[in-house]
Amino acid sequence: MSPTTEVRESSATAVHAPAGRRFELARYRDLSLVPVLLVLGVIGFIVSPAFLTSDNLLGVGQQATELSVLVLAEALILIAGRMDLSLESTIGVAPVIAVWLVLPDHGARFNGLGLFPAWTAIPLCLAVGALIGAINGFLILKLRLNGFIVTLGALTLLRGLQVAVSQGQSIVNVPTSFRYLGSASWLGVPAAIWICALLFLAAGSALAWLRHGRALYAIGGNAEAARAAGIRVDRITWIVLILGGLLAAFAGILYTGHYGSISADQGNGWIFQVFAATVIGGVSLNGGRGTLFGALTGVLTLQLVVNVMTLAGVPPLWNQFLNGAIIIIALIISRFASGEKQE
Amino acid sequence: MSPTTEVRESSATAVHAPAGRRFELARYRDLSLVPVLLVLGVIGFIVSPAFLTSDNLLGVGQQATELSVLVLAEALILIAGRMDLSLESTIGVAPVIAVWLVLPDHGARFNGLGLFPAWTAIPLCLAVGALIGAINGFLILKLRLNGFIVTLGALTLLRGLQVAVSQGQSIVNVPTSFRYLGSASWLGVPAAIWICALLFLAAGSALAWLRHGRALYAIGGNAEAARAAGIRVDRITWIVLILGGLLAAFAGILYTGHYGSISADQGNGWIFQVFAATVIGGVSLNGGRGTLFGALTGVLTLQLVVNVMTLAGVPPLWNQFLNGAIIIIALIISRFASGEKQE
Amino acid sequence: NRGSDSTASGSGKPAIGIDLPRADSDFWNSYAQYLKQDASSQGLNTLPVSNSQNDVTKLVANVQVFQNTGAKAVVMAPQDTGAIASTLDQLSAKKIPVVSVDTRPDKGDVYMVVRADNKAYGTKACEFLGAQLGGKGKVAELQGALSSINGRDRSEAFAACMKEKFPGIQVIELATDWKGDVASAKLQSTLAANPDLGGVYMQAGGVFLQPTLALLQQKGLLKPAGQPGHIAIVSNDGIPQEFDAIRKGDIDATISQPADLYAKYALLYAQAAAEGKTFQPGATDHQSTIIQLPNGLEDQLPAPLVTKDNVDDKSLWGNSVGK
Amino acid sequence: MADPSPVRGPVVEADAISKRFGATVALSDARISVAPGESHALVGRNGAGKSTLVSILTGLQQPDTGTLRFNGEPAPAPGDTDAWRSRVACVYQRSTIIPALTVAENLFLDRQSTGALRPISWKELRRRAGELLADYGVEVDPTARAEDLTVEQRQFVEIARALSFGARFIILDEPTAKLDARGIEKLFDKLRDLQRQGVAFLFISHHLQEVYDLCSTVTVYRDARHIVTAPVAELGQQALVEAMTGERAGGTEPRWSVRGRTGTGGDTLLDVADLTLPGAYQDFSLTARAGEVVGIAGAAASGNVQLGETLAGLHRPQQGTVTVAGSPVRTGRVPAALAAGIGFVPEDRHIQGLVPQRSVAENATLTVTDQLGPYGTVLPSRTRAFAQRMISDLDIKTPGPATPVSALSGGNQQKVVIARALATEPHVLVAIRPTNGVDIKSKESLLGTIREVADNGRTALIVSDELDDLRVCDRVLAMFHGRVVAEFEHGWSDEQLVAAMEGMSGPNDTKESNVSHH
Ligand SMILES: Nc1ncnc2c1ncn2[C@@H]1O[C@H](COP(=O)(O)OP(=O)(O)OP(=O)(O)O)[C@@H](O)[C@H]1O
Ligand SMILES: Nc1ncnc2c1ncn2[C@@H]1O[C@H](COP(=O)(O)OP(=O)(O)OP(=O)(O)O)[C@@H](O)[C@H]1O
Ligand SMILES: [Mg+2]
Ligand SMILES: [Mg+2]
Repeated sequence: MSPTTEVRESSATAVHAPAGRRFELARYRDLSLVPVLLVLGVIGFIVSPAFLTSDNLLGVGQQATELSVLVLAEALILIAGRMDLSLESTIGVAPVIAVWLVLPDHGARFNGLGLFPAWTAIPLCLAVGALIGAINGFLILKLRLNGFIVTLGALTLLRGLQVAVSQGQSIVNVPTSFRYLGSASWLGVPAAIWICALLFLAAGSALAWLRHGRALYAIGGNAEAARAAGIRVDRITWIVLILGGLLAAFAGILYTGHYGSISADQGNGWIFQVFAATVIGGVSLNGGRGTLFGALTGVLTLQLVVNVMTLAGVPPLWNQFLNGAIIIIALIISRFASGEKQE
Repeated sequence: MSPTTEVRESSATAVHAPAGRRFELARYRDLSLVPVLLVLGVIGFIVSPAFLTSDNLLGVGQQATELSVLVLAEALILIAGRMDLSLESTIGVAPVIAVWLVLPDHGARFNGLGLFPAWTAIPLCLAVGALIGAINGFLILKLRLNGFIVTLGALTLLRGLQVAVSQGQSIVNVPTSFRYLGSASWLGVPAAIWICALLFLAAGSALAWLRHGRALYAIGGNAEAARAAGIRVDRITWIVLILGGLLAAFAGILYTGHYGSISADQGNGWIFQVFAATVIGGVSLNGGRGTLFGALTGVLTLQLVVNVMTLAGVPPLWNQFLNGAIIIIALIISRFASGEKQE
Repeated sequence: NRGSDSTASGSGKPAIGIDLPRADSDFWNSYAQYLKQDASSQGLNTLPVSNSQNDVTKLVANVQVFQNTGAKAVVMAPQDTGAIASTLDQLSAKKIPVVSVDTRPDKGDVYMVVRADNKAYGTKACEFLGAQLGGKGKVAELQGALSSINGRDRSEAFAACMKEKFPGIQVIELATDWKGDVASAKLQSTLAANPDLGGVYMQAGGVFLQPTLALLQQKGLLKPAGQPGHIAIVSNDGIPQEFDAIRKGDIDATISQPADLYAKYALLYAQAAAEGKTFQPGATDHQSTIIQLPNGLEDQLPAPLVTKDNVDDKSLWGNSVGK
Repeated sequence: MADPSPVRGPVVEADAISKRFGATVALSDARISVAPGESHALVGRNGAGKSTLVSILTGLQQPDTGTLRFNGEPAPAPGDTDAWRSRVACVYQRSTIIPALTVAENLFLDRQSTGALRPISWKELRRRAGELLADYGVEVDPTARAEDLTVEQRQFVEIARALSFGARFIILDEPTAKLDARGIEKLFDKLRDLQRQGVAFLFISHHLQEVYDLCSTVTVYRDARHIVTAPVAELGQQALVEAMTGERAGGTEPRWSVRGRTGTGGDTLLDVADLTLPGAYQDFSLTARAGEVVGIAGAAASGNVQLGETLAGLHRPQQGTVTVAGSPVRTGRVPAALAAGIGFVPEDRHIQGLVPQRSVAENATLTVTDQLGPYGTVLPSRTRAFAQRMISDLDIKTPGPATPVSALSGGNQQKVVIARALATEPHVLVAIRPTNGVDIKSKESLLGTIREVADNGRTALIVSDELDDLRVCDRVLAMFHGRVVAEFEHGWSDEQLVAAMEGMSGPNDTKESNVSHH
């Protein structure tokens, strides 16, 4: 109940020294979860000597890969000022459709249509993801429907589509090419970790050093102004939504390889985690702010929490409670570490 | 001197008459789902003669009660420009805690603490709901945390709390007073329907004709302007959040009576439906727009869809797909019926 | 440096990692309690029990922790039978045997599957209901989630048996996503359209029992068994609430899914596995048979049909739990 | 004045342009032609279609009909932003600053690097930004985030950006609305500099004096139509106003008359003592009587706006008291200020003034919902009646009380804000820049309204840096860096007041009496 407005306090102080300091702080906003990660590391180290083994840490890393690809997609979309809830269904439905198009139409527990050769499974899966993004983009940008509800509808619809196509089964007999990326190891480290790191690096660099990457911040910050500056707002937004669908489909490929089958509820309920990770990592829900590095720390925080809780042997009944509590605590720390209100 | 004034949507008035007409249209925005309801009614009538029986319609009505109380709560919160995702957990955890405080500490399958007499179960439950709303309000308004993520964290935390307190069980031995409202019938119509109608009527009237109700629209529409006009923005927002928690707890009471026990995942996953119903009913996610009548039509639409699909015998595999499709279709209809972009 | 704290609860026995599939259902909580009792009464060395909240990715993460903390055997209940495949491969590469409870993984080596046959549940329910209705009428089936293997097995067996043995009975399938309120809503619609509904098959008593009883009560359709207008109800799980309902005549039967035996034999096989024992297909000493699977063995535990006649049988786990 | 070195026709020539938004006609058969090197003014009342023309000339929107040529060539294709930018640069009326980005990036948005695939060199960008800003004498750190800048600094960033494209034709849509006197001077110096280099301007402003100061040709629009184009020298101020309003101006004298301090002998209504808000203003004291209009003049960082907001209860001062009609007011609370009888017209109607999607009636009665029915109810009939009275009292042009306020023109929106402030029948009306962005006709009537408040035995405070606003005041306090530096009686000269606002305590003029309270 603050009676006094806090509007434009800063505009009263016309000086640049404080502006400079504000800026320094703001740069560290992306690092605000680093202390949380350190604390988790220390706790992990205390509760179990197994924590700091490369086995354990690589395990945590690989478990984080699929979620982090989704978080990458959502972070890009959020930075551009939009939202996509349907990613959590795309991660499941895109592989199912691809495999359904590819698998032979007889002889196995799950039969497909056999329309395409097996090696096309990955490109098809990515294409399906991109198509989903494109359709969402059409509904949001052309028909001007509310993006939150469109993608919420899409979330339900696509999950339904997956159930309908797969008849609710997990699909085990997927083509080997489809399974490779999620299960291979390169130089002793899961391939998925390398790929994820590469994706974050590439996208992070694009956001930091390329004009079209910077355009996302401009669009998310003030779409009208971006348009006035000559940025093709709708086109770029559309591309970002398509890219989001594509990344989600790619996460689906990693998931399939990692867990050995296309599971019937692959990604179900993940969108909450995706949002939690992205936002505690410092990406703004209102667009135009945040970095991929921050988002990555968000994923790692959530994943480490699960790991540490398991190592510590938290009573199963209290698992979920602690999960929620930690989201809120991380949010509080990130708010005070960055010193910024989150509205 | 707004640094980032957004584009204003509504049209302007070089010529006066057209603006008048636009405005008339805008008033019907709340009615934009009425054609959808009519179409559903016709389809229902065609697919089954049982559709238009009072048995069936009262059944649909009663099934809608708990969801519609949550929608009422969410609509109030959205109109005031906020969001609360944790309502879906409040509906479960508030009854569990109340019953746990009340039930005797021995002799039954689920033992409580026996701290209070049985008749206090309802007041306790409402108090717990209000307390949850108050805590959310504290985190959002005092600590200035992002409301979406705070209540997302609370959603997980509260569900976890329910699991921990109830030890994952459904609680069957609830006090009879607690079960009455959800199971009784008054004048041949389930009591819950009467109560819901009354709640919507009361809240709708308050929004239309009471100072503090009208203030919600001002706060949601432009909180700064409301503050400058002497409205106690934070206090009223806080009250609305508390009221939201209280209503969710009340929905929990109706639910318990209706389904005969406090089930372990009471309300789990409902928040998607709550948002879908509220937004296709014309309440804006950005605050300041929408009516409770519209929100009610949103709930009824979703509920009738399920009813008609069941009566039509839609293959279970396609149920979820159709559910999603119908959300999107209703959204499109509501967008073109109201003629307004939804952003 | 594996196994550094594997002797936490001591006695030099090999460490067993146990993952619970979920904490929010009566059945699985009973299972968890039996596990705890049995483990401590037998002085087993269990790692901290984890809970994968019905999410296979959490299960995999937890299993990885078991691996890293020196588990010599793992007990799990993968609710997603496909997505556990690569984890099973990994465990078998590390020579850690797996006991899978309740579900049979589609792929990957398992030491032993401990479960009752879900197809048998469906068939038993069908046979009982068909007999009750005399081979004609309408039956509503409250299914689980379509993506659940157990639910699907029950549905398929129920449908197949009805088609074959009781072609005169019309089955109305209602998908509920294991949600009581959805079940209630759909059952209500179905009752409006089919006032002559003669029976209900609930695939999970823990979820559907109370909502169904409350609905029938409200509609005045809850007549004790034997009276005209009684709707025959067969449930599944064997939790105490179902037994109460059978005693009162509200429902007719349930299939007791043996939570106690699940826990008991899961631990027994895990311990045996860790000690390097092996088993052969064939009859066992506890009224069950071990059968050979492509990827391991399966001990098919008995899942008795419980009716008014045997509801007070002390050996049913639902009669001994919780009190 | 202009040096028409005819290259290939006018830098821009728009003909028969029409544009509708739904049923609203924004432009109807309008035209404009700007010769090379010419500085061309475009004036018209609020909603005349000026900004719409701007968005068409800059390629943001396409006209429904009409032709557009640059330097005699057809306009580029709609999506070809690079081609548009090479022909025309623009300072838009709405801010196009992106708050979360740095100043440097805002300056070079979408041209941070030379190619889409070439990485941005941030060091280089900072250097260029620093140079550009130094060119305008704006002392801003290029790495500061734009949201941390003052409104004026932000406006200069916009201006610097637009001018830095090197276009030969530049549009400025009300660029001075957000600048104080010194800022305007700085801008004009720069523009004259560019003028000398042969750059052509299209300049939009509601300050007609600026038109006369800067421009050689003027075009008037009214009701979406082109009315007249003429050299400014041939069009007197009165004729210009007539062309804008379509009415014969009733003489140059405004409707109101200012009596000066001596003419007001009423009781003391407002007494402010030693008010201090750290970082904004210090030790402010003031006594105002019934019937008096007091001006609080001051440039951007003078603290006068914060002072006004403090009186309205938006800030809690560190020390000092406010007394209205003899009773002390609890500071820092809007409801307390309202109850004590302080009415408030906020600085920016878009931010603090209006709830855009709600109706005129609702906005106008937002402060008095407690008076519109018994037991906390708000009766629609009374709301409508109340609003209807306000609409006729203040002459608000709206189809009806139920129209959403966002559908009104800027001037009429501002009147709704004033209606809201007057609804409580305040003893003291605090109005911050009450005529901001409002056309000359509306400005006159708004100021008349404020004058009327005082004439009816109440007090008004006008917080502004616009001399036109301050002319209705019986006396004016000038603030600089948070302190009152001078007080002027009615009849001050522009130069003195401007000098005082800029902190130069001017030559000892008889009318200046240094900080004399009571
Ligand atoms: N995007 C839009 N949608 C609908 N109507 C619009 C839009 N833009 C402008 N208008 C209408 O077009 C007319 C002209 O508006 P414009 O902004 O061009 O006026 P203006 O001359 O710039 O006014 P001002 O002096 O207040 O800036 C107005 O009546 C306005 O309501
Ligand atoms: N995108 C738009 N859609 C609908 N109406 C608009 C739009 N943009 C502007 N208008 C309307 O155009 C009119 C003038 O717009 P403009 O933005 O120029 O306001 P204004 O009168 O100049 O006020 P200000 O100076 O505060 O911006 C107003 O009635 C406004 O509501
Ligand atoms: Mg304009
Ligand atoms: Mg304007």
